[in-house]
Amino acid sequence: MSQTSLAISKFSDLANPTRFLALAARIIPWLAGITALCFAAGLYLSFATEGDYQQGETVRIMYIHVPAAWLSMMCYTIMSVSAIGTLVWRHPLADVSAKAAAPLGAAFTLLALVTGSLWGKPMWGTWWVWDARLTSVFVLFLMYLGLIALGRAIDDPSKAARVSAVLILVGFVNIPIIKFSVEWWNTLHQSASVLRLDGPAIDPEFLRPLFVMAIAFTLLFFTLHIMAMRNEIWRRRIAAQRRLAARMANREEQT
Amino acid sequence: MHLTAENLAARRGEDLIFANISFHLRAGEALVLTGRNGSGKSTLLRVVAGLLRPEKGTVILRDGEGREDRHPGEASHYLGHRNAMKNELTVAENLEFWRVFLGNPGTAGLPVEDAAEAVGLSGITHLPFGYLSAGQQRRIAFAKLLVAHRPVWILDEPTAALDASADRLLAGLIEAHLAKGGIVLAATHQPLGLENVQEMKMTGFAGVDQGVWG
Amino acid sequence: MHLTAENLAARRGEDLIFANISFHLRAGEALVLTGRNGSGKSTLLRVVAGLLRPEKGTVILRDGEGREDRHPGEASHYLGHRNAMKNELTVAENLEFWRVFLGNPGTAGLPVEDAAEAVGLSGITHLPFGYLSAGQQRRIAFAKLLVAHRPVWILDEPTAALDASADRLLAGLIEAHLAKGGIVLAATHQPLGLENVQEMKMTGFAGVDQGVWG
Amino acid sequence: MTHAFYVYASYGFAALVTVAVTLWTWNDGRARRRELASLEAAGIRRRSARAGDGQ
Amino acid sequence: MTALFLRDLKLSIRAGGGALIGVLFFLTIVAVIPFGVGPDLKLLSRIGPAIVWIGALLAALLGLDRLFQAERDDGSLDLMLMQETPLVLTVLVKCLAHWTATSLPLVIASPLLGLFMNMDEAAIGATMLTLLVGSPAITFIGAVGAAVAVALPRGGLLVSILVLPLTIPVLIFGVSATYAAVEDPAPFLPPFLILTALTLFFTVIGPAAAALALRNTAD
Amino acid sequence: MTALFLRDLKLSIRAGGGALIGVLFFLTIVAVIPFGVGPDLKLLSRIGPAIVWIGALLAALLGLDRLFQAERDDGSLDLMLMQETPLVLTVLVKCLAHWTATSLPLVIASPLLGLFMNMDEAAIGATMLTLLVGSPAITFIGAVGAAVAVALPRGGLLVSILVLPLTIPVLIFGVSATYAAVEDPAPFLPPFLILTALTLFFTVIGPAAAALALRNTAD
Ligand code: HEM
Ligand SMILES: Nc1ncnc2c1ncn2[C@@H]1O[C@H](COP(=O)(O)OP(=O)(O)OP(=O)(O)O)[C@@H](O)[C@H]1O
Ligand SMILES: Nc1ncnc2c1ncn2[C@@H]1O[C@H](COP(=O)(O)OP(=O)(O)OP(=O)(O)O)[C@@H](O)[C@H]1O
Ligand SMILES: [Mg+2]
Ligand SMILES: [Mg+2]
Repeated sequence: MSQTSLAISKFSDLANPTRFLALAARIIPWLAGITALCFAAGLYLSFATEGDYQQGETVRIMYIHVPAAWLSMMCYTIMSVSAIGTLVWRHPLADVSAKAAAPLGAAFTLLALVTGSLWGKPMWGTWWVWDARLTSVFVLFLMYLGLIALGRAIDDPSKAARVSAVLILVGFVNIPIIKFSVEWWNTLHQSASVLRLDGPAIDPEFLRPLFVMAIAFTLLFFTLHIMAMRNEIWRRRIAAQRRLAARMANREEQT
Repeated sequence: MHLTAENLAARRGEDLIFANISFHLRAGEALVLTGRNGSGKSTLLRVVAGLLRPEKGTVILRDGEGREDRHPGEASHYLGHRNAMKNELTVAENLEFWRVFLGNPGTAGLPVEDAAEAVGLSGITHLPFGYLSAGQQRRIAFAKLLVAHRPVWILDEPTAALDASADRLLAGLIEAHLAKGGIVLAATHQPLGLENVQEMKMTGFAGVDQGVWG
Repeated sequence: MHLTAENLAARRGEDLIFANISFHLRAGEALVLTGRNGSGKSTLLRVVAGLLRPEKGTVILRDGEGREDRHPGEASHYLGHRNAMKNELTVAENLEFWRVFLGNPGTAGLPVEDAAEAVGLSGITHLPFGYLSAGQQRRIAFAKLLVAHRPVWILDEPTAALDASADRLLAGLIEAHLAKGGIVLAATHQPLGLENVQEMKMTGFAGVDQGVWG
Repeated sequence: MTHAFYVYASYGFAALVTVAVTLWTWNDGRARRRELASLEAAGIRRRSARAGDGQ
Repeated sequence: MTALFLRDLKLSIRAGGGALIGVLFFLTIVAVIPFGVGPDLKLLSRIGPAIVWIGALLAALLGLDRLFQAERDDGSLDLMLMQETPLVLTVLVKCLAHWTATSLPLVIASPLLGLFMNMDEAAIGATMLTLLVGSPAITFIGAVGAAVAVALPRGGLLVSILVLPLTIPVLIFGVSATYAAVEDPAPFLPPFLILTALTLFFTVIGPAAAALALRNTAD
Repeated sequence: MTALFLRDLKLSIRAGGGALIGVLFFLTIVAVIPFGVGPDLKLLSRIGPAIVWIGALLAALLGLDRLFQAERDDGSLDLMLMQETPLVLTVLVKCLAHWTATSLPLVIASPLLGLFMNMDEAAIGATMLTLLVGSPAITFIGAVGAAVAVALPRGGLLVSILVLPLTIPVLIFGVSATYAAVEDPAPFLPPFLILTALTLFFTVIGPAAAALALRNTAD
């Protein structure tokens, strides 16, 4: 027993969750603080700026719709990178990262969908149309839910991680489709006007609050992601210790 | 040809099933695994066949010339608890499929009828596999080892459900394989009736592994 | 209680597997079937269990009072080659299901934990059944006979995949059942280690039956 | 409906979702920490912690 | 019998993460359709009920064919056949469990899908009602196919010929009852009553036929 | 490899109902839609290609979830994993066999359905051509889901949920190529070429991902 645990401790040096926990404990308060500040500034800016002459007040929806939409895609990208980490390097933190990100991604996608809908009613006169952009985002939402369900359906965590990783990677084809759907199909939706090769085509008046809000949302995402990863590590640690305790109890009974 | 396992450890779920298992088999040698139910015999065989990733350690098959080091999986036949046959196809169709699928053009195995003959079931190759009795199914699964040549045989309770005469038949086939320079690795609860084999007793449960999370 | 079979004949596909099989078992008696692979042991057991229609003959279970003549199927436990357990459910869930599903309100069986204890596997009832080793699965399948009471046990190779200690455990449980006035009908290739049993050797293939067409 | 309604509905929903996710993560963390503490109290220690004790 | 019901429910939930799966599946299908037909909302709302019904049919069929095969493969079927409880009852309970696990969530989620397909309230209500009443019939018909699949291991073709054509009347009356509720001239009650009658009919015939087939299993 | 192809073909015809189940399911869908749209022949012929495509998509899903699960259950998967032949190739061949058994009959039957839906010759030809080119992509995407299903105790709905969203691009280009062939302004070639590219893309990605998943689920 002692020699096996000795051998295994070598493994744990490879990818040390304990170090991650220490790091997380240090940076979470800072991240949370900065996030709150950014939100305060962003909210102030978004209500202080003028409305658009064309869209009126509703342009303010942009300041949450667009960051949420960006984050829904970024979150999936992060999950894909983690998936590569799981499959190629078998890094245990990679699968924790992917697992923790999925519910957050689902939340941000839901936010983008709902705010988009709320924006669509006054602008397009309908809550929902089945155009390429909207549907591909909806598909992204379904994929998040599917991945969460898959994670629950397989009870061996390492197997679940590897299988989900394969699916995450295959599903990545959806991200370019979302991004470029407005260019490939002519849709109702606005085409890219901020993240373009030739610079933003938006009035800086709107750009400023948009960027502050985007930063705030991104920081929020990272704060929550690190917290969720920490929770997941704790959860696995608890499971490991419970098992150990059960085995110890069995041993004592038998001897 | 040498089959070498060094310091193998494997895990099922979160428990370490065994640790520090090493063995070395030369051409013509056999290793029989024994041990209680749940002691990890099947697990070890699956690790050697490459179907389960070992937690630690390596398994290597060295060619006669000592030149090529490769994983034994590709050079092995694996006969598991399940027979790897389709109930809907006839015995002949099943065996023919494995003959073509497993066969290397160079080293051919027996034709299907001869293989069925060798396990004592030449008359019933036209029946769907699902119609056979438990012992007949097991024999046909064994015949699969004969239709394509592989130097290493990995057998998990090959004699389950077999009658005494089939036991002897199988022992004869295994001896013949060894005599031709093959290697056999078998797990069993009843003596296989082979002479001149190494034996290893598995004890099971090598300790709880906390993994990286503990 | 009497279990009587008279002039049984059964057919598989077009062939008559056996004919003119009769036996008579009183409470506390056991009959062990032996014979080559494919000789019809499983077929006979399935006929007695009512899962296969006999070509000819009858099987009757008479109550102690000789009053009620009924088919033994409903009063029997049948342990076939397959374990009748779901891989996805835990051992406890599987056993609990069969306990409720098979149980008559009147004659209760053991609680699940006690049954697992009786086959020597009390520690692992929380694991999904699919995670157990072949022998552990077989033991749990046997534990199913304990969770609900049935006077007749029909066992098809109960000791397949079991180690020696489990063999003895099972023999003990069967003896206990007989001692309580049960009836046991078992097919096997290895001696079960029971005392005081009748034995019947199946020979297989009683000849092609011309049926109504000949 | 006025445009303000859509704006406030959006901000309201965004606030709802972010707050809900944050609270959920936070609560999950607290529950885990409590479980760890109760395990610790039951005398089950981590390997590294035990090593630290000089065991 | 409750034990059997609960076990089957547990099995189908373990398999795939819960009742939500059925709903998710439906959502996915509905998300796929507009891509095919195009984003024309008028058209969508018109074919909406038909789509919802087809989705329900597909969801019920996926996995239904293994209802008894899975039991046979692990030997549980033998034990069920040996019991004193009438086999019809066992089959009925298994069907109900399957319906609860796969079709009921769809019925409950159908209003949501109606919204997606831009259907109005009356149509949504009618779809939900007809689904609730009609979907058990599909399960019961499917059970006969599943039982035949066990009895004839090589009867794959037969099963599909048996099941799909039989479901067509159910589908037709289900869909036409829904449309009758929306479009004025046609009365709602006659097709709806026929649908109810069909379901009742198959509730009796389905399990009985399935039990008969199981009893006559090849071995 | 031919041996594997033939075996899988034989199996799906003997056990799964093979060719007919897809065609029948297809027919069922086509039989029901007119009830939804009403007897408006113009409209029917307009949505015809879309319906045929959606039917093909759904029919391909039937039975796909057990592509590898059946192999796992009887132990054949173990032997396939051990071979020297790249696993990707094995997966590819199994997919091709599945496609031949379920989707090819649909392609062949599609002109018949086109007639039912009152489509004209150009539309029928275009539907058949796009189906022929596009349907393999669906099978290959489905194979990824089927490989993932090996890790699950049972397949069923979850697999379809994971797979369906990914098939949407195929559906979009398949349908739009068909419409482009019928309606003059839009050119046929660009969407058709994209469809071809998609199929080629998934022919590579699908089996590779499925093989990766299979390797990672083995225990
Ligand atoms: C439910 C409906 C909607 C969804 C799912 C949705 C989705 C998205 C997504 C995913 C993006 C990020 C695109 C990128 O980074 O290239 C985005 C950006 C954007 N959306 Fe929406 N949207 C919806 C409705 C609307 C509506 C109604 C409007 C306004 C009329 C709108 C205006 C914008 C604008 C201005 C951008 C920024 C484009 C850029 O600068 O790249 N969206 N939306
Ligand atoms: N449908 C069928 N058509 C023809 N023969 C069949 C059919 N089904 C079974 N058989 C044959 O019936 C015979 C009896 O099988 P059974 O399973 O009863 O044998 P057994 O004595 O239990 O053998 P084992 O010891 O191998 O379990 C076998 O020879 C088998 O090949
Ligand atoms: N996923 C899992 N989680 C926990 N334990 C598992 C898992 N899979 C297998 N096991 C355990 O692994 C142990 C080894 O099983 P294995 O099949 O190797 O035993 P065996 O020696 O072949 O036994 P038998 O003689 O019964 O065939 C068993 O105790 C089993 O319960
Ligand atoms: Mg074993
Ligand atoms: Mg037998």
